[in-house]
Amino acid sequence: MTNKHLYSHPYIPNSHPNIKRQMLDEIGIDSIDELFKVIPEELHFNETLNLPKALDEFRLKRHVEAILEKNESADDMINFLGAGCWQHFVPAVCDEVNQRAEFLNDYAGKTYEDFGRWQSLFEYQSLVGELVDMDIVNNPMYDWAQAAATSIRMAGRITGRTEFIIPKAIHPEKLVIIKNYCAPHMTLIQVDYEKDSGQINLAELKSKLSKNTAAIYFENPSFLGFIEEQGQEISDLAHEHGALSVVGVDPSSLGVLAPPAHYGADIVCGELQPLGMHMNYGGGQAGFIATRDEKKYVEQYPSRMFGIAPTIEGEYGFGDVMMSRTSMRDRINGNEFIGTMTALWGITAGVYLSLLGPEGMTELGETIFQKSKYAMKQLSTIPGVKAPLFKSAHFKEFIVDFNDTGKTVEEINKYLQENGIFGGLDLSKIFPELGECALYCVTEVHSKEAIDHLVHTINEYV
Amino acid sequence: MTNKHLYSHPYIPNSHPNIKRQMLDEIGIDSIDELFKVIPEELHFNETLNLPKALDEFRLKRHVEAILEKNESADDMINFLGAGCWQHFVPAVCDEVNQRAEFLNDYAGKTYEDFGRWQSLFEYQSLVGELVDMDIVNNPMYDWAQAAATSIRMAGRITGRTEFIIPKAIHPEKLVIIKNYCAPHMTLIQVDYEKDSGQINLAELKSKLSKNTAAIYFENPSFLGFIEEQGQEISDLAHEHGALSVVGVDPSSLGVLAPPAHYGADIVCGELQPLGMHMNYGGGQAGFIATRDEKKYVEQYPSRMFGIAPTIEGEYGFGDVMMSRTSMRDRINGNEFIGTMTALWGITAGVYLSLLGPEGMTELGETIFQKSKYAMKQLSTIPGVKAPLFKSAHFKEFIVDFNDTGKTVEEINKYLQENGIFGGLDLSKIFPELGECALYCVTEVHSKEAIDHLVHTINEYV
Amino acid sequence: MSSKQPRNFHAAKWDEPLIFELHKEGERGVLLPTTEEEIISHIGEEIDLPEQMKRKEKPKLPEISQVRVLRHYLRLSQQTLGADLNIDIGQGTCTMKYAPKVNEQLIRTSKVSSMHPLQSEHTAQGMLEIIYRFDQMMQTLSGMDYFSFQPGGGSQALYAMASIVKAVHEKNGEGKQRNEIITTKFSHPSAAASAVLKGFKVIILEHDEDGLPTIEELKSVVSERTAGFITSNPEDTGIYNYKIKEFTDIVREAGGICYYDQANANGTLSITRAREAGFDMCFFNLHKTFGAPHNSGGPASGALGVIEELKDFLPAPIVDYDGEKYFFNHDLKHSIGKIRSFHGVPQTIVRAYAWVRSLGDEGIRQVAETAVLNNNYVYHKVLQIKGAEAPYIEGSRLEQVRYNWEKMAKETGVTTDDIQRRMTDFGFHYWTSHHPYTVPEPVTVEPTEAYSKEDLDEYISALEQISKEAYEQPDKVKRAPHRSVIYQIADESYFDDPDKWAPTWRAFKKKHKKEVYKY
Amino acid sequence: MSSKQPRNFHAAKWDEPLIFELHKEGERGVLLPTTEEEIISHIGEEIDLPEQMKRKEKPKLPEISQVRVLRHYLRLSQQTLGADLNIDIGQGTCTMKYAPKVNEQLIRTSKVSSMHPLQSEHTAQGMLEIIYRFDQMMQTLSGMDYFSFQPGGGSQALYAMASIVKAVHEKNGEGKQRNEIITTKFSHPSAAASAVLKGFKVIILEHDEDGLPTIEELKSVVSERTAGFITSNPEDTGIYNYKIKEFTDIVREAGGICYYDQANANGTLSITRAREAGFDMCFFNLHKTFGAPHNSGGPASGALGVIEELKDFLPAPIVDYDGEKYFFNHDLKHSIGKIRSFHGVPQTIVRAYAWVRSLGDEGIRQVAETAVLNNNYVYHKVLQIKGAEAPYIEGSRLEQVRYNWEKMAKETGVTTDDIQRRMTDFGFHYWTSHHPYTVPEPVTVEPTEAYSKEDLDEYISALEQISKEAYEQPDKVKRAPHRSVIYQIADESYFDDPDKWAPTWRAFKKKHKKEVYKY
Ligand SMILES: Cc1ncc(COP(=O)(O)O)c(C=O)c1O
Ligand SMILES: Cc1ncc(COP(=O)(O)O)c(C=O)c1O
Repeated sequence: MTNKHLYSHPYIPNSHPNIKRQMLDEIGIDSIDELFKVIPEELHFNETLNLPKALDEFRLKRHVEAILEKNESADDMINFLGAGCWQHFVPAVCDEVNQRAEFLNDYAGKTYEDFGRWQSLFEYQSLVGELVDMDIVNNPMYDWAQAAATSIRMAGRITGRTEFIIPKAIHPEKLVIIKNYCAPHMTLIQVDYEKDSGQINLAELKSKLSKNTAAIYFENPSFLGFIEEQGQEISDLAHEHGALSVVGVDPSSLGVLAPPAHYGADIVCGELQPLGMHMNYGGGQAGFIATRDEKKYVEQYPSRMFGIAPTIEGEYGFGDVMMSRTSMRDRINGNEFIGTMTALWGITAGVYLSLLGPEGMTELGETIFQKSKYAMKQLSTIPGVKAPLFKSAHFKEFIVDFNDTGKTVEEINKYLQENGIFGGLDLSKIFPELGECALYCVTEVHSKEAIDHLVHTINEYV
Repeated sequence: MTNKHLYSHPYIPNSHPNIKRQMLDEIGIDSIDELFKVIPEELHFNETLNLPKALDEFRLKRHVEAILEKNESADDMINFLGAGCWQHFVPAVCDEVNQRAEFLNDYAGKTYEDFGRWQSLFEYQSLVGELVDMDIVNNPMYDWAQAAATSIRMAGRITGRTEFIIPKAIHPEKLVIIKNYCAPHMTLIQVDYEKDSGQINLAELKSKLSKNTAAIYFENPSFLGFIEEQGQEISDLAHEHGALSVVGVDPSSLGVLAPPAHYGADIVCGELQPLGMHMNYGGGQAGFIATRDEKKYVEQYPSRMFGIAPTIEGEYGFGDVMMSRTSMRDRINGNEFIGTMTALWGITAGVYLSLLGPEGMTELGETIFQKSKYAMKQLSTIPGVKAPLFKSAHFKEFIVDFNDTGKTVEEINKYLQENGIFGGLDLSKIFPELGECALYCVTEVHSKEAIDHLVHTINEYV
Repeated sequence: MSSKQPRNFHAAKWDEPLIFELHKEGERGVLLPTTEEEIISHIGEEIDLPEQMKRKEKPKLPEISQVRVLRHYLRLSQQTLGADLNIDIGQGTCTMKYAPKVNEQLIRTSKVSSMHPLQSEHTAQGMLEIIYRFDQMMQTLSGMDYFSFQPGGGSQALYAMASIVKAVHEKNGEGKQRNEIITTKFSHPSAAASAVLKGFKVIILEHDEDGLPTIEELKSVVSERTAGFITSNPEDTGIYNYKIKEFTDIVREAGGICYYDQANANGTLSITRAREAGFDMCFFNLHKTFGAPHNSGGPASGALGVIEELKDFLPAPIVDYDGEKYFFNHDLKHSIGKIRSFHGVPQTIVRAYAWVRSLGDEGIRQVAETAVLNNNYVYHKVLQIKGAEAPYIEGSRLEQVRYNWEKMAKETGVTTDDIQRRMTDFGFHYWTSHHPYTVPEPVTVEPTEAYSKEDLDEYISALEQISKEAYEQPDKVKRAPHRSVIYQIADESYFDDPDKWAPTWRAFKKKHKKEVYKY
Repeated sequence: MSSKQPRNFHAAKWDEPLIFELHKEGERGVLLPTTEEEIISHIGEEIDLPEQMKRKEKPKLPEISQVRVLRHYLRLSQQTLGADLNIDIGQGTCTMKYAPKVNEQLIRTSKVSSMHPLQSEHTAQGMLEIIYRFDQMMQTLSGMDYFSFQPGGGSQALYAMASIVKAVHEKNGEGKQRNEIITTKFSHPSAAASAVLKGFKVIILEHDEDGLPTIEELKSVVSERTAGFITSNPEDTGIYNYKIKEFTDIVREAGGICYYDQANANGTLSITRAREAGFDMCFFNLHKTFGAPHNSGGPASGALGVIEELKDFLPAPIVDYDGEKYFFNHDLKHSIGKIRSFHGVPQTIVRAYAWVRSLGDEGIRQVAETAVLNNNYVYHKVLQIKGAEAPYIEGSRLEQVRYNWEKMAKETGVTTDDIQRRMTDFGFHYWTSHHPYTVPEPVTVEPTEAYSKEDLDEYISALEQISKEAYEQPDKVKRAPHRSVIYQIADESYFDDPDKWAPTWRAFKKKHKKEVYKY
């Protein structure tokens, strides 16, 4: 006879009937059903759920692995997709730290119980502060898009104005997220980019700035990979009109690119994913905001922000800075809302920046710059192919113009995929004015060999 | 200009020249070379090592992964190889615990610093004690082979005798390890097994037992998968001749098989690998020994053994039991030798046994028994194929007899491999008397589907 | 009295400096895959960025060896009371339960971690299949018809739902008119806050002496201006609103949309569903109810479900299946558009899928039953502790209870915040309540299915001991913690005074003399 | 005086019961993949084992839920001072260094963990390639010609070498005659013990006042009975024996085989090699010198190298390459056969290979230089501490030093064992010496390349403070630890008295009343 012993589910210790009985007795009731009596009969769900049959751990693992096996990952292929989620080198120590049971399953305790989380996030804020050269940084947010939207709303609250300006060279999906988030209180106004350089059309910008303008928001590097060189001019223009200059950055560029604070930015935001997060099909995103240390800025953040204070024994302790400004303290008048954001990615970004340090961040920027430059140069040797499309300096991403090849990006990407390559993002639908163009991303993970293989494969096809 | 900053290797903080200089100054010497002056000039290695160029972490990962990619693992295939290293389900919690930085990189501290390691290993000993129903268990050893050899040497020391008897149905490599380890002080005598059943030939055994016999060592299940049913008779015979009964076990059987102590064993040993260790190409092996709690046994162990004792506050503390018997205390007269053994696998086996508990171990035994029985039955439906070879009860492993198929095991295994299957171990070389036979292993990880696929594929070929 | 005693605990205390204080010039934490020489010789060394856009000084990050960075963060991790380490029933409303380790193994593969969100559907069939299958499970569990997994947490799901409410009324030409969202006192702050963000006026229903909102008040505020109604049920008090169907009927009849906060659905899983209670939308927090890790506070996932009629308003795309392959369905006519980048937090969907697969019908029911039993056991015991009360109706609690210590505070001067710190000394979390404290001196305890009777007894025993201390030696409680990583913070004004606050090391160095601190 | 202060440490203290005390009937830690119904219906339910071989009662293992087992072991892990968490220079002779995390990632793949040792070479080319490549590195670093990776640790390598010595002389017909192995006082206990195991008589050379064995004594014991000579260099004292070549010459001339214990080769890597020093064999501990983790004490790996002439004696098989594929070479005519199952501990070979690949020529040299510099820095500082001395010659230390506190013990009564416990209060390891204590009141400090100057200063500062305490308040040291997981063990006789000892819970329950303990 095989074992027919009754036991509780491994995840639910008290699911054993004997234990239940004992507890019911202590409470003094007959059955668990009594506890559910408060739910009206007609609301009881009496059908069967028909969920798939429960799997033991081994079968579960085999089952899920078999499904996931159908994926082709960026490790299986050579990947040139970027567009807001980028393949970077993730130091093993980042994984080690964020996989620690303590951090993985921590949540909302105070500095006394969850001290390490508080210190890590304070350090994270401090490290990002150095990277962007600003004194105030918040706890991490959902993603860059939300960080940008919040930055704009902050500008709205600070200036008391309702319009914000964004150049057209932005990820259209990010633009949608921002618009959604800023509506109905704030209105988007777009300015065009210069056709040859991608740079903001300053004349148009000037014409659209007004006493209603709360902020002009632009990114560096831009979504299309070029460097917006007129950072100072744009900030100056904003300031002349009483508006704020809000700049979004990819932090992997900040070893070589000037932090926006150096060209007049008042609010800086960006995406943390490059700082030690695996792409996770988009699950590695996290946003940040940084400003100067002025009350009028600090009081407009919706986010938690961890500050430092001494204990009675002179140790470091941590706490929430100006919690009163958040929705957790005032759900009606607090700034926007907060909930579970992306703390683990903040901790991880802190580990990453600690590991790389000033030299690593500098090298990272240089390497990405050099490798992407090399890729552009080599791609341009292919007849009919031009990279970059824009006459500007680029970082990490750039547009490859296939218009003269007679092939569509879709066709090219299909061929590349058959040859083990994820080609760049097809821009033909989201930037139709560019025709058959694709946005390529080259980072420190791309070897010369990989780039040469790309060039070779495209050359073969076009 | 790219970054040319000088920095130390990430693993070697003080490798920076400035730091070195500072330390040399403190010591009061000019150069590191001075510290090596004690090495005679002619012994200095002045050539270049010509090791391959250092790789950064990312390239290292890519490099090693590319090499390892050439492996086909038992996860890629359906695996029926066992023979001392078995594919079992490894609960994720086992991995989580043995990958904890604290355990992974701990070593040799005392109970005060390394308390958790001591408690875990004490618990490991205690859990194995329950499984084999004996009071004394040691810290884990290199592997079953060494545990068996040491058990035999212990028997030699306890009885003051020099011969040991082993039945021929044993892994020949294990036999070599045992012989090597027992030489020159102890002499191996072998007894044959019954041709039809695999059971020890009791008559021959009797004839070989003498006043020189220190121990008879046999395994249950045997290397060839059958159950040695005459456990009590063998033990009795040993005892009648003043020898000890030493039994080796696969602990995955002990939910259903009687522990050897129940049929007269004096010393029990075995392999821990099934209890939560991945196969690791053989790197998951670890051995154990268990005995009754008698001084004459305890004093003959070479191994460390963690005992429990109260602290001044009534807490649990731990320490080495009778360290004086070990080579660490007396390198000449201590028992055998000890060094770094397999502590992490001991901790892991403890986690495994805690997770499975009595019900899990029972189910495990039943499941293996049933699935292997099913496999034997189905294999026997193939014309010319017979399983098991021996008329005995079997557990987990069994011989498949291909002699009547006209095909060699080598040919069959080649075909299986081409079809995604690692066939059983070819016995034709190591047990030539059996002709074309193979040792198959079926555990709880084998689904009906996998077994059916094996049967189908062999059927196709023979 | 509980038979258990609180344990003789002391937190790991490493006295670890801030990461910046570990700086040593010349140390390096990791080497990067830098540019190959062949590339340099091809393109030259020059980083030819426009001069004004070049960074002039390197960022003042610390330089630290790898082993030291690791040691730092491992020490900090030990100083963090993660749910795996403690009996985490004290973080009420957070649904702290076991996040199975096998599920972590499932996502630590390049087949999840190295997936790019924009790669072709064809190469991401595994991800899409799991999302699709999970979607179907969510449908069964809620009675909703379609799910979006874009929201990166419950609050973002609330925000998405408020956006849908807005979009629906706008589409119906009632956008201007229907500008009020009704919610309850005990709903999560994000419910009101996200509605405010979307431009709604928020009406908060008071509760009656039973702790529940009243039909009368609801009726008095419902009107042609009503855009929607958002509530959880049970709310943070743990009290189930048995009139919920009446609530939703009234709102729906008035043309409002009802949406349901099921962040913590432990008490109702498979017992009662959103659909039958008359909701048009709901969301589940996968990082709470569905056993995915809380990740120190995200990334997380708020799975958002809607009834058929609202499908077209969902954030696009959703995952669909044509019988052969899985694909992104962008064809949602009135979609509110995107609310979060890419596809939400897919690794957490895989985890939640695995969690449900490990339970099945029977297991899911056990989750709810056991969570509710555990909670009622604790409820029964806590009420026997001197100074402890549970406001509002007696009983009717499902998965959690908000207690209060008002009596004790009055009698001893020991407040809930004091108890909070003292619980630290026993290795426990203790969460009071959202602000403002509607319940005075509150604490919210949510003993999920993951804890045994012994675990619950241990937690209760710590409360008992503290109650005893409060009445006998209140100072011991007021001066807590005594056995934590640090002692009490000396001056809370560091967090609210602009001249003192310092959310970065650089701000701190500007404002404070180093001597304030130990290091 | 060091500028550092020891840190204000307290160990995590969870007051955790024994695993058996967590037993609760009916709980379950994990579910297994049990037999399919279809199989049962095919073969029946019966477990038809011979009756006498059936287990009658289930093993008395505890029944515990998964989350509780996990919590138990995670708590125990926090109570374990792993090398990643502390400045682990106090475990002399153990070569505690950074085991890089990336190397752990490399082996946590089914391409390593799920490899069966008996699968065909053809399907294991990746494993074999790494072993082969690593073999070549080992050759360069030692000057030896062939390597075996079968030994699962240094002691097993010593055992294998003693076996080879035996086999060589047996082959030469001198097996009976050459039955003496010479070693030194400061060699590892396993050097002598493994030789004894192989039937050798062991001769231990005394040391002179410099701490080194003498040529004179060696000459006096070398004879036609000499089978071999085994030493490390430097030995545990850290003192390099500069006459080593003379030693090996003398032994080899007498027909003996010289083998070299390079378990801790940190001080000599790339500086000087076994071959040039006249050794026929050597081994390296990959879990020490080569950055692989110590695994709480194994599994480990002792990489055993020999010169060409001894190749045929190696444990078979070794890995070879025919220009196209890697294979197992079993063709070793005089092989001592197997000494460990299968292929040793391959996952540790992968780690060690990765470690060397991350360093290259220059990095390896930095390891040795920095380890020696660090050690001499500590040596310089410790000698300034009141009560601390380093016996034998001044200087000449490479990678470690054995100090003594004899003076302090005499002056204060505080012994090295007291200091050991007190170091715990500062979060440090402290290893005295092998027994018997040749150096009185010893401590062995081995500051590998993995620690910074600040780290070393912190360790030294703790020794300084304890020295101060010993002279000013010796009781504080003698009653230590004060800030550890537990207090001092009350009665050490529990470990040596057969009536008290209990290496299992069941033995404990038989011998001791439960009341002795707290739980
Ligand atoms: C009832 C309820 N609703 C909403 C939320 C917000 O969810 P999140 O924290 O994921 O944003 C929470 C979180 O605690 C909650 O408890
Ligand atoms: C010099 C020396 N030799 C040999 C050994 C034994 O090695 P293992 O512990 O791997 O058995 C050690 C271990 O500490 C050692 O230090």
